[in-house]
Amino acid sequence: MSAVISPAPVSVRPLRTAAVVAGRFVLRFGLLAVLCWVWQRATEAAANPYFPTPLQILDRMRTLWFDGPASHLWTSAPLWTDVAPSLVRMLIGWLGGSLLGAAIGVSAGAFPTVRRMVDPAAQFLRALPTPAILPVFLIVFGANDVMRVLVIAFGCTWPVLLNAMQATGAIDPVARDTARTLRLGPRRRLVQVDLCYATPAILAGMRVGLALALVLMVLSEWVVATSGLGFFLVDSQRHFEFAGMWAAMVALGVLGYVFNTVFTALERRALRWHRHSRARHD
Amino acid sequence: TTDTTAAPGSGSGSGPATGGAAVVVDAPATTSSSAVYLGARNGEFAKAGVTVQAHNHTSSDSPLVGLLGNAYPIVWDNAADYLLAVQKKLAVTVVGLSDLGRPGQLEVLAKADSPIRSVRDLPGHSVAIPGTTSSCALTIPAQLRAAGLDPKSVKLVPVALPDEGSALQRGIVDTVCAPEPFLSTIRKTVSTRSVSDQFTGPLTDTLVGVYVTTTSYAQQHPDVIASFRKALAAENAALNADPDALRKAVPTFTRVDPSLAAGMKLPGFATNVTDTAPLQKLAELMQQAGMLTSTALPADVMAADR
Amino acid sequence: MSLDVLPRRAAARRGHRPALSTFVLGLSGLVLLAAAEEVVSRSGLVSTQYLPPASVILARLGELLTNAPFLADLGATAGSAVLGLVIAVPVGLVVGLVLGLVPAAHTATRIVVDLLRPVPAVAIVPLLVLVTGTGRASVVITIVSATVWPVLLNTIHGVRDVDGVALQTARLYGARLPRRLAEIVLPSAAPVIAAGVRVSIGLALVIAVAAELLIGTDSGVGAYLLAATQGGSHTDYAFAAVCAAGLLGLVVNWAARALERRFLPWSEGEPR
Amino acid sequence: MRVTDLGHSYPGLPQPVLHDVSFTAADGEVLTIVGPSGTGKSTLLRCLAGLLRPGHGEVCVLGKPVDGVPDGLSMVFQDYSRSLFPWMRVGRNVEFPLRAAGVPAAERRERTAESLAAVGLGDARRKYPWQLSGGMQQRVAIARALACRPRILLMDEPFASVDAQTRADLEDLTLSVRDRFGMTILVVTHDIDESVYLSDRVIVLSRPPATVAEQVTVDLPAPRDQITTRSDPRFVHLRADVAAHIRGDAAS
Amino acid sequence: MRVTDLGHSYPGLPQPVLHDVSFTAADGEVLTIVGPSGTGKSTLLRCLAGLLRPGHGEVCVLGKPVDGVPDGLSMVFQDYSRSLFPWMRVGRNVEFPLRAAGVPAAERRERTAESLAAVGLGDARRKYPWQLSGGMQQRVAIARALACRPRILLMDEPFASVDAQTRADLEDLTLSVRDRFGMTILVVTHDIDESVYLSDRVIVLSRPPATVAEQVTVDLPAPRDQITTRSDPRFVHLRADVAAHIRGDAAS
Ligand SMILES: Nc1ncnc2c1ncn2[C@@H]1O[C@H](COP(=O)(O)OP(=O)(O)OP(=O)(O)O)[C@@H](O)[C@H]1O
Ligand SMILES: Nc1ncnc2c1ncn2[C@@H]1O[C@H](COP(=O)(O)OP(=O)(O)OP(=O)(O)O)[C@@H](O)[C@H]1O
Ligand SMILES: [Mg+2]
Ligand SMILES: [Mg+2]
Repeated sequence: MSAVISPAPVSVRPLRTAAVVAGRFVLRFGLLAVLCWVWQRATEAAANPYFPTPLQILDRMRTLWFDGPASHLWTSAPLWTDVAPSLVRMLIGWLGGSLLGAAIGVSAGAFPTVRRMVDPAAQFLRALPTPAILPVFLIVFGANDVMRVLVIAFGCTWPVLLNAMQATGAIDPVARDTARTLRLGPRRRLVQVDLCYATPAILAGMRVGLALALVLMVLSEWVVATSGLGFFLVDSQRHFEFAGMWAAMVALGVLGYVFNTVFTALERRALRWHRHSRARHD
Repeated sequence: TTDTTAAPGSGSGSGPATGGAAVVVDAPATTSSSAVYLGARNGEFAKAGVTVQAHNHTSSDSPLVGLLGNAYPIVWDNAADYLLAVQKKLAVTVVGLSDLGRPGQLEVLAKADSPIRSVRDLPGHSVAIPGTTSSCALTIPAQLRAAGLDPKSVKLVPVALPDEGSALQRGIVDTVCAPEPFLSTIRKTVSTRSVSDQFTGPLTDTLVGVYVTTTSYAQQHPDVIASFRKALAAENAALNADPDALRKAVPTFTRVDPSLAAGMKLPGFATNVTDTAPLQKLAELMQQAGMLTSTALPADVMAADR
Repeated sequence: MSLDVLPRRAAARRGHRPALSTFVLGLSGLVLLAAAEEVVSRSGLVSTQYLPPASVILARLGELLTNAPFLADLGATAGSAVLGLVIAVPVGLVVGLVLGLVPAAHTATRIVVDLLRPVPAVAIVPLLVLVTGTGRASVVITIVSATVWPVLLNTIHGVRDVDGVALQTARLYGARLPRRLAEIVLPSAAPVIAAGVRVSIGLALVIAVAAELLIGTDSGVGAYLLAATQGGSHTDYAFAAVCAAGLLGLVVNWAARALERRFLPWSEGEPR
Repeated sequence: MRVTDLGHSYPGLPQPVLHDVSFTAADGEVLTIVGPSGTGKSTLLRCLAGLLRPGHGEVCVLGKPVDGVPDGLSMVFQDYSRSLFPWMRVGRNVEFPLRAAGVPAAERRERTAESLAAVGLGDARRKYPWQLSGGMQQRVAIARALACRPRILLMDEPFASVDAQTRADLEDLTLSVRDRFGMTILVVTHDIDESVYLSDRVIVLSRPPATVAEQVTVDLPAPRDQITTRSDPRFVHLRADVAAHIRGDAAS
Repeated sequence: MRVTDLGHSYPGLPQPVLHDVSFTAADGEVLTIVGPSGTGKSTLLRCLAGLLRPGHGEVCVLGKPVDGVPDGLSMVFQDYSRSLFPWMRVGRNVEFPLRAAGVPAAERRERTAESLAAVGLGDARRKYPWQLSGGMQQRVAIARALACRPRILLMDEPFASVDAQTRADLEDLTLSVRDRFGMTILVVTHDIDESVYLSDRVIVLSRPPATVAEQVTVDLPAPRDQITTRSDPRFVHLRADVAAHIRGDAAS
């Protein structure tokens, strides 16, 4: 099976030499290294307490989260009690919101009536300022994990919904007619044709949503919270613990990077068909 | 409600621009910063030789951010917030003391049908506080300690002030700690009982607010500091002298309804605005609450003038 | 010119889906939403003071929408959002084009982009205030830092998604890069990019108000909200202001969609 | 199947595409439709399949007026490459309608394998459509339509992209499935020989607005054979007849 | 144009698709390529057009080895519907290569109109490709290739979707543009008659791995004509010859 569809262009390439590998490494990490160096220099020069140097931030991150015993892989308790639950909430909210967005988006793209009904309400909800409607979530759902997950899901829905709606609406008419003549039930057509057709766009929306989910995770922990990465961020800021605040921001960046990398890998696998069928013979 | 629909911010600052660039003071439009709002209006500052204009600080961020970003030369800041910043070596210094806590100004409320009746009943329950550096975060542990209870036995939950009422009614928290005018608003909507009055007993006259500037501004403008202090002291004294006049004036620069303002509990205002003793006392409270590691105030806590 | 099919096609579409029923259907969705809110509000969960029912909010909304100072605030927020978008969309578009077309550029910047993306725009507000003060600039920068990503990512996706046969055809016919970009890549990616822009539009309004709230600006819906909640109990007005922001989003999106239909008629697929 | 007075216009065209097209097809009949490029053959097929609501007239399939895709109907699209789902392997593409119809797994597998083998793609099951040549894709589309064993099969230029030999094989396959399952088959084709060879009746469409210019009944003996049938003098005569109808019309 | 030892494999296929394909085409020659479906004709054309880097061997066009798309080359894709740009009207689609080449506006318009008229679509200029029938789209693709007056024209089953009459017209059009502009033309086709009628030489590809099984030189007199040429006894003979090569190979 893997023999039939191994990614086409790669295997034809000559063996990568060490130089090529090194070159790619530099390409991949060069900019980051340069920026880090500039950052270090600039913050050293500015000596502004609001802007600690990257090294100070790293050190703070170490003492915060990687101060534990070797038996716990050097991770310290706050990592598991503060950060991990935040991330679990974030992932659940992101997945839930994306699913919801895909479901509504695909249905709306496939059935114009649904679209005309859902669209204005969706556009309205989408533009409601999150911090201002957090209290509503708070009142309705209470100050618990469910509320925070819902806030995240609420925000992640829109990019997926809009992308899915666009893609499903623009489905190849021949493919749609084919689906109709194959007499698929509406559910099968929706799931196995429209949804599949929209997957690339949905995944692109989910990628936007992934970063948004981290942001919303932080926001959701600004209300009635006493733990979590978001709470830690504002609390550090309130206590003028700038290294801690920056540590939280860097942690968010790193987490976003990790999630995105994993997501990209999964996406590449899932969309192999798409790349090949679109790019055909290049 | 009509005043709510008016453009916000527009009613905030109103100093007569009597020549020279105005010193814009960023201060929330509450009774705490009455001195600036009223002093700017009645010419007290101009008389002392400095044109002051009050700017309504509405952000939930510390006013020190705007100060350090050079958006405003002088800001009103929560005194605890200021001391935290000083400990973190931010280059800020006090221009003058602002207001002091008085009974009835800050209370802990529980629902009327709640079993919580006094500080003694608090352990094991949660209290909504407006922020982790607010006066509530200091006075609640202090009262618990005074009652021989473990301060850690009460869960302090930060809740934005406008949301405290709904959080209490919805049962998200067991009690709320709020200042005026929010106290009155909550009492109007939710049937509550007072659990404790924060600024009583030894906590009366706890320092609440200070006017802060950056050390560099203080060095460059000692004359402004001096004039500001002079006017502040005079204005504070005037405020203390005629509380009813203040109650009348409150609706003119805050969003508090006149009906509410008429019965409002007012803070005290520091007359010796360069006194370090209230700061020292606050630092001790903060150390007990675990917010500060040392009670030592830096030598230049008060900006030098002239 | 009489054979110009575009307007006719639009007319056919309208004939097929009458504008009236579109309006009625859309309105019914909104009404359903309002009804749900009304039920929650009146369920006794909390006092209607804290969560006013939709009927009350609507009445207040009516008041606000005829109130000049509030409209000025709404305008200020919309202005910041538009300004932010005017910066973010071209930046996202151009950078997205480069990253979508030049794999090396994408590889080189990927880590940095992925690291920056999840940093919450609202968390950098205090830092921004330190550097750029409490004015409109901080709001706009916050908006830009948040809205550039959907455009950027959708552009990359759209550019990579151009049909290989179409692109090869263009190459075959000797079209050089600028022409391939302008006539093949952009039109083909345009619907996807437009979807990204619409995500950004909504986000811009959300972030504008959030930033105003955090910065404590002197004008804008955020400032209005702060003022309404500061003195105590004007939640009905606060909710009405929030809804006004939502309505603004609805209107802006409707305009964006109209523009899209006008300029990207192929974006909703070929007609059936 | 009965088509009565079918008419259709696309918005923006000055004249209708189809105009009063009427014909019937008996059960088990093979009809071919020929006519100039762009006359409305695909449009006609889409109306028959219930994909397009005709502006005028009526289509009855199995006694019922068509409103939506009728049961037991399959179609091979002219644009075959776009009608295969790129995310499914060939086997799944073929199997897909069977799953939707709830055919049990074992039978599904068997029918898929059988119809792929019938179009000469027995070993392409595990490939993706985009790994196949144009002609192979077209044959997958045919295999998919056959695997459903429809009662009515519509094919729009189904053998356009395959070589002569394969084409002949597919023609014979078409006739054999008709015999085996008693399907009613409509084939649009541009190949006049093919139209005669395959069908019981050739429907000649005129230039747009298309009407049925002529129906040529093909009375060639039943088990047809590529060599003997095509060399039958009646075949040659019919071919000329159809060509004349197409051309004659083109000249008018 | 010279093709030497061309070989290509797609990853995942057990055997190469093309294997040592070699032939040459003189300037102004018309070559047709025939062979079974899925043998590698389209792959070969893509290699010639520089769209696919062959795994092995070399293609020289106008004396230079191909690396990227050579200048003065046009191609009609088998997948014509995907190769038209749906966001451009037909006229703009045809004009596109001319704009790219910097042809002045007046000449562009004229050449567009001319080549659209040549394929019988003179009045389709302001339509969008998706408003056309399959055969019309295919003709737009041909018109586009012709409008740029390439020195080398590759066409992949270019007349598969048009009716017999139009097909004959397009065949004659092909020959006339060759005469008028001296183009070198390579046509992939499945129609044996067409391959003989059109070309100076027929290249027969074998089953995969495809090699050149045979090159049949067509020595029919120069101004060809649908009626006289096709009834020429040499034509009948050549046709049988090519068919035998394809079949003979198919049998082996
Ligand atoms: N979506 C559409 N909008 C407008 N006109 C259309 C549309 N689809 C087809 N037409 C027009 O209708 C006519 C008939 O198209 P149709 O596809 O039915 O032709 P056809 O007989 O199948 O041709 P071919 O043999 O070339 O496939 C053509 O002139 C075409 O331009
Ligand atoms: N992208 C691809 N990946 C893997 N295999 C491919 C790919 N493209 C083509 N093939 C295989 O290469 C072979 C030749 O394909 P090609 O399209 O060149 O055939 P062809 O001669 O043009 O056939 P047809 O006459 O049916 O168009 C086929 O067996 C096909 O399965
Ligand atoms: Mg057709
Ligand atoms: Mg091919």
